[in-house]
Amino acid sequence: MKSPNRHGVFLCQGGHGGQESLDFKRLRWTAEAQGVPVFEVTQACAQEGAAAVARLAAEGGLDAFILGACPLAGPGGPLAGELWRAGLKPEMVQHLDLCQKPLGQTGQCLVMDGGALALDQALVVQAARFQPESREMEVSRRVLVLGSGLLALKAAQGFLLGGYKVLLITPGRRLAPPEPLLGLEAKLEATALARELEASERLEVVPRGELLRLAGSAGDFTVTVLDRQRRRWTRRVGAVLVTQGPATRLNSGETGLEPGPRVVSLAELLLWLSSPEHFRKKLPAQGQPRVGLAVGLGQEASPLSLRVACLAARGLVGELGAEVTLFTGQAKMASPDLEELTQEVRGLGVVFVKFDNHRPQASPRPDGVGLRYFEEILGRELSQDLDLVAVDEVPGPDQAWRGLARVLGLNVARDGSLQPDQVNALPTASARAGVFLLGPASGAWDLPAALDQVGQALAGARALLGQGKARVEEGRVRVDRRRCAICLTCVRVCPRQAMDRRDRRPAANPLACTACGTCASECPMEAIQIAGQDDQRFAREIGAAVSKSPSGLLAAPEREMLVFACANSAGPALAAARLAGRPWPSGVRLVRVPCAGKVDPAYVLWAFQQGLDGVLVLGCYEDACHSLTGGTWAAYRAGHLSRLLTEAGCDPRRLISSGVAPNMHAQVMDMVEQARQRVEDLGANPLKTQARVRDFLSRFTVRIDETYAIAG
Amino acid sequence: MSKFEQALADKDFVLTVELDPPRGVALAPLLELAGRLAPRVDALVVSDNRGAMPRLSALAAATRLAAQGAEVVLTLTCRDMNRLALTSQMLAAGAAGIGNLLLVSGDYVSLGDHPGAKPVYDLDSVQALGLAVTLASGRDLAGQELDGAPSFCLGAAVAAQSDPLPPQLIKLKKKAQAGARFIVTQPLNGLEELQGFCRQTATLGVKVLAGLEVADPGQRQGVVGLLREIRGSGLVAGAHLSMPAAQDDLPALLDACGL
Amino acid sequence: MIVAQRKDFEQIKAAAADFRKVLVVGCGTCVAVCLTGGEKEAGILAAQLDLASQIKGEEKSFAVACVERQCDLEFLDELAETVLDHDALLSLACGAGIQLLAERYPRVPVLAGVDTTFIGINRDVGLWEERCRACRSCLLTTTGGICPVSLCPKGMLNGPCGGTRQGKCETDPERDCAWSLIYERLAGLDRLENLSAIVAPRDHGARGQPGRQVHPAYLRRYSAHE
Amino acid sequence: MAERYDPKVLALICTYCTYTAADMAGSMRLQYPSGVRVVKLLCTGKVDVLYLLEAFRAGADAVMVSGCEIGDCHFLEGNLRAKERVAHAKELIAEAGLDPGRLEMFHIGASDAPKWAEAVRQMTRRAQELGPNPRGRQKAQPLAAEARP
Repeated sequence: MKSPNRHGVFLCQGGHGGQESLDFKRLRWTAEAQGVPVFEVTQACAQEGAAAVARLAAEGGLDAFILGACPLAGPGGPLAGELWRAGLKPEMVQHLDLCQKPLGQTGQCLVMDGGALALDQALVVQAARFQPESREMEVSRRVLVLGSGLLALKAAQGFLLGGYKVLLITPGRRLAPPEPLLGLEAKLEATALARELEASERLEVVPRGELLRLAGSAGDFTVTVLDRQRRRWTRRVGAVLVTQGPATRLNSGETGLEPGPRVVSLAELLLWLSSPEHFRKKLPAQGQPRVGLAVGLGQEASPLSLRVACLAARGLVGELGAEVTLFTGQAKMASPDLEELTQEVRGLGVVFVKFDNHRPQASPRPDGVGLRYFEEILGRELSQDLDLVAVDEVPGPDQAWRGLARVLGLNVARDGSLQPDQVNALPTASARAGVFLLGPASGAWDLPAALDQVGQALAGARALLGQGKARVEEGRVRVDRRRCAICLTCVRVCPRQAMDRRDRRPAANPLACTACGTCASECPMEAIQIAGQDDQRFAREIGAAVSKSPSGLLAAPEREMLVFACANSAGPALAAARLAGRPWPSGVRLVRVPCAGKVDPAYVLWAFQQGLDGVLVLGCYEDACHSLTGGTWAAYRAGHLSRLLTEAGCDPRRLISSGVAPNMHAQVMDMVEQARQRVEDLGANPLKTQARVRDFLSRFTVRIDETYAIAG
Repeated sequence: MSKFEQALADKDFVLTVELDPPRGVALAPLLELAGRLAPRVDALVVSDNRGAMPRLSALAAATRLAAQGAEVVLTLTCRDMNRLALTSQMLAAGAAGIGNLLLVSGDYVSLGDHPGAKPVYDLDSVQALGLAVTLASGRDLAGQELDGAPSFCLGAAVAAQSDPLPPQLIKLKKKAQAGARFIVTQPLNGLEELQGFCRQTATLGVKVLAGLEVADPGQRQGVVGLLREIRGSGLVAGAHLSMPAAQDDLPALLDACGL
Repeated sequence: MIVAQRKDFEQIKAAAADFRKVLVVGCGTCVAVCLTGGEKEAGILAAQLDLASQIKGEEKSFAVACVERQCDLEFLDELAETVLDHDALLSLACGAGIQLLAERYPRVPVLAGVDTTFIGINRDVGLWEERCRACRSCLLTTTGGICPVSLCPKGMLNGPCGGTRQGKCETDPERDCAWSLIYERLAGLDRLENLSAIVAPRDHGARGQPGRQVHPAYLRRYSAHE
Repeated sequence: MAERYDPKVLALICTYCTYTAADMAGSMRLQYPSGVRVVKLLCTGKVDVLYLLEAFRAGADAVMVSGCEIGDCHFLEGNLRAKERVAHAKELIAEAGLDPGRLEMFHIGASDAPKWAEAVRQMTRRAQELGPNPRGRQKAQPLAAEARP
């Protein structure tokens, strides 16, 4: 692990260097308290002094430093040139004006009132500039694909072309089963593709295999497979693509349409239609076939179902001259061209029966289906005898699918998919980094649309795995083994399941970890720290947000507020607002966090202890959090904090949480202003004066150091 | 006010004897014995599975005794009943005209002959007294109004010779607060035990009955003497006699004491 | 921590009698600390069972596995493959761990190898003492940090019963009377007034059985209304 | 006992006392049964209950643990711990169906070669009386094979 960047502080003593003032000592203590090396120089505004700074910085191996001096030593001074000469970059210095009266006027440099606070803030910023060292990480170039058919084969083909190995576990015996929704051409394409791929040495097919276990994390999974011969073996894989979906059932609701020779699924009907002669044999020979199509009679149907029904109706009328009635319950129309398609089949003579409150009742017979229903527009009972009824499908309560989800470490959503209800997961990401979802597994029941996902998933997996070596940033998330109690909270809260367990204790997989900090905030042992975002830093930022000027003790205190801003949403929004010229309200201090999930409940409590009057947490909207669930965890904590504050006698309205989107620059400053207004109305934090007096008195607390050592 | 409570108030020295219900269904001998004892004492105290050994229900025995006109103190233990069972037993006692209750924690089950039984102790004796007072006020512990409230003179037990004594006294004070009118001490060995105890309980406002037990025939003379001493000392409000091994001899013991 | 003790060997042997391949599953947390169900004890039990079955000439095999905690599904997942090779799982975890193991692998019979005894403290190597009954209504603030619920056999809440003998319990002359200890502790702290108020009967059923506890921060996550 | 057999006795002994005694027994030409197999441990405190069970699983007919005299342990109380573990293991093998007499703890000082010889004779005699390890020796496992010093 790389050592953190080295920082330093240079303090200019002015021209004489003589007696140290108390204020100067306070500067030194401030820097020392944060464990930063302090160098004292004289006359950094002059050539000689600047040269000394450059030399010391080079000798100390510093990556960055703060120069606390008068404006004469600032950017216009001689230091930049000296740094160049010493082979260092002038950007490494952060100038901090600490001197009230530059040398010359009084012959002595006076440290500004509040200089220590300014230095404290500068140190916080400097410490947060963590630049992680990147390293190469070995990843597996084998990919596991679950499923069969065109979707799985296309994905496998993509990986094989990219030079990866593919482990393909198919639920059935065939690599290229029929593709009813895509018709005969797709079936032919899949068959050809299967033949082509089977020849590849880098493809390993496990027909009727079962995935028993997926251990490890992105880039370095270990899969345990049970094959058809009940043999168990393991492979290392870098990523997993799930292209199969849950088993489905007919969406018949309470109509009595049970699967049978005369009641089939729409997909099956399409499959039959691909061979009309074959289809004819399934129906009574004489007369015009009468076919009913049903969509959304149970739960609401997807646009795909209606589209399939229309396609089937077109085929039935066109190819077989059938008499078709389309029964619809609740169905989504939100799909391009669906309106046109329905108009088209209406034109072909297909009868539409729409149900709002009623449902048909079916009585299946060996030679057909009798359907009785209440026609809501006509307002009367009707009945129809049909040769065949085809019903749309919805995911069924599939235990096997739930079992697979468990093995993959994912949850089954209400639509049967494994994808979190989150815009940032779209189109193919899952809640486990390195596992990609396609087709029904991602909620896309529309196969053509699912085929579009193949490219996305390939790109995602390739970005993750690279060419067998991935560049990762090391040391962003540190787990202190001595503190860790192996409670697994971090493993459970990590939105991307990046916490791997090696050597018994959790460790963040840098390939999967986004350093959102949710784990650090939830860790009950404070064992996890995010580099540059550690608890100490936030403690200091909170401390620095409280005005410590002695004059504040006398004047009526201004309201002071802290804004925690998520770097993914509130951060950009606030930056854009500032660029647009919105003024920043006084008394409000901004603290950036990588995700609202990083806001530890302790930070909020510290803030109120320190005397801040209000805290505003600006995160993403819950279903748009860039770390998927970071905002969700933050929301849990906000509720908890309200209770804690109430219990402690602090008005919980002082804590405000809001969701904001990155493009809401027009609104975000209003949010801050409203929060500030609310805090204004609530009055001063009762702890404010106490905290200030305590801090003010600390200035006069004698610290024993060598300067004060008693002679002798 | 029960006859026994009246006696506590009026008499200088009350006398109770303890009777164990039979270990079986033969109740007649007990009824006969009680018939002989009742006129000679202020109350018959019916024990409840004494020593954590099951016997015929104390409530059933006490009901029969009360029916034949005896003044009865019904013992109920917290060991065998939860608050529901205690409530119904107390109500049954009230309905049977039993006006006195002695509420005790009860010896632990491991001291009896069913050591594997599950001990209840849902309430402790202080809380059981509270329950009886609540019932007497016309409500049960859930606050439901009773269809007719019982009325009890309540008693509790104390180990006067306990070491350390102060924790016993703290609890005794709670018992008095909770509604105990009289206190029965565990069997005493000598007058000294009682002297120390009584000095500390004088202010509690409860009547103390000195417990005296003849565990085997050899102790009989000693108990007779001790009773005389206690009575003479004027320390307590009365005495409670028991002969667990041979309660049929209780009349003879009373003879020997000249009572 | 939770303390458990190994069941009688005959009982374990009888329970395992119907199975040919038994996996003894230890637990690396509480039962390991109380020297009852950790990896070592699991190994000893497996060796002992193996010895017993070989002496009887039975064709049986016993294997050992140990997970960090049997009361966490994540750790039980580690056994997924091993379990397939066995006819029965003999768990040395506390009752909670055994149940989760059985829930995680419903197709394999799970046998209990230990009796969970109490929540207690580590007094010395090989010596544990009960200190808590998880009664959900802690009185320790007023009782000087000595628990009458777990240390008094009768669980008296208002003071000692009449069975105290020289500061010992009526059930066992070796056992300290909890209420004597409480009295001494409070007298030493000069806080005897703690005992003056009558303690109301305990609420045995406020939240019903079995227990379910939600951290206040996650009420929203687990509340039934959402 | 219909058939004579040479019992296999496994001895787990400590370096400081018993091993010295055993060594001396050799140089003193003391006679004792040849079926004893010695495993030298630094201290009998290293004896694990599992070792003892494994020894019987591997087919040992008797197992003896021998450490220093009580109070003489170089590691202060290793032999006391061993004594407790042997007592525990006796219970365990009894539960498993073996006579606990097949396992014994001895305390033999460094100079006490005759006591060592006698202890081995005693364990061998016991094993003779109790008969072969009922578990049988046909599937002897590596632990026994590697157990020779």
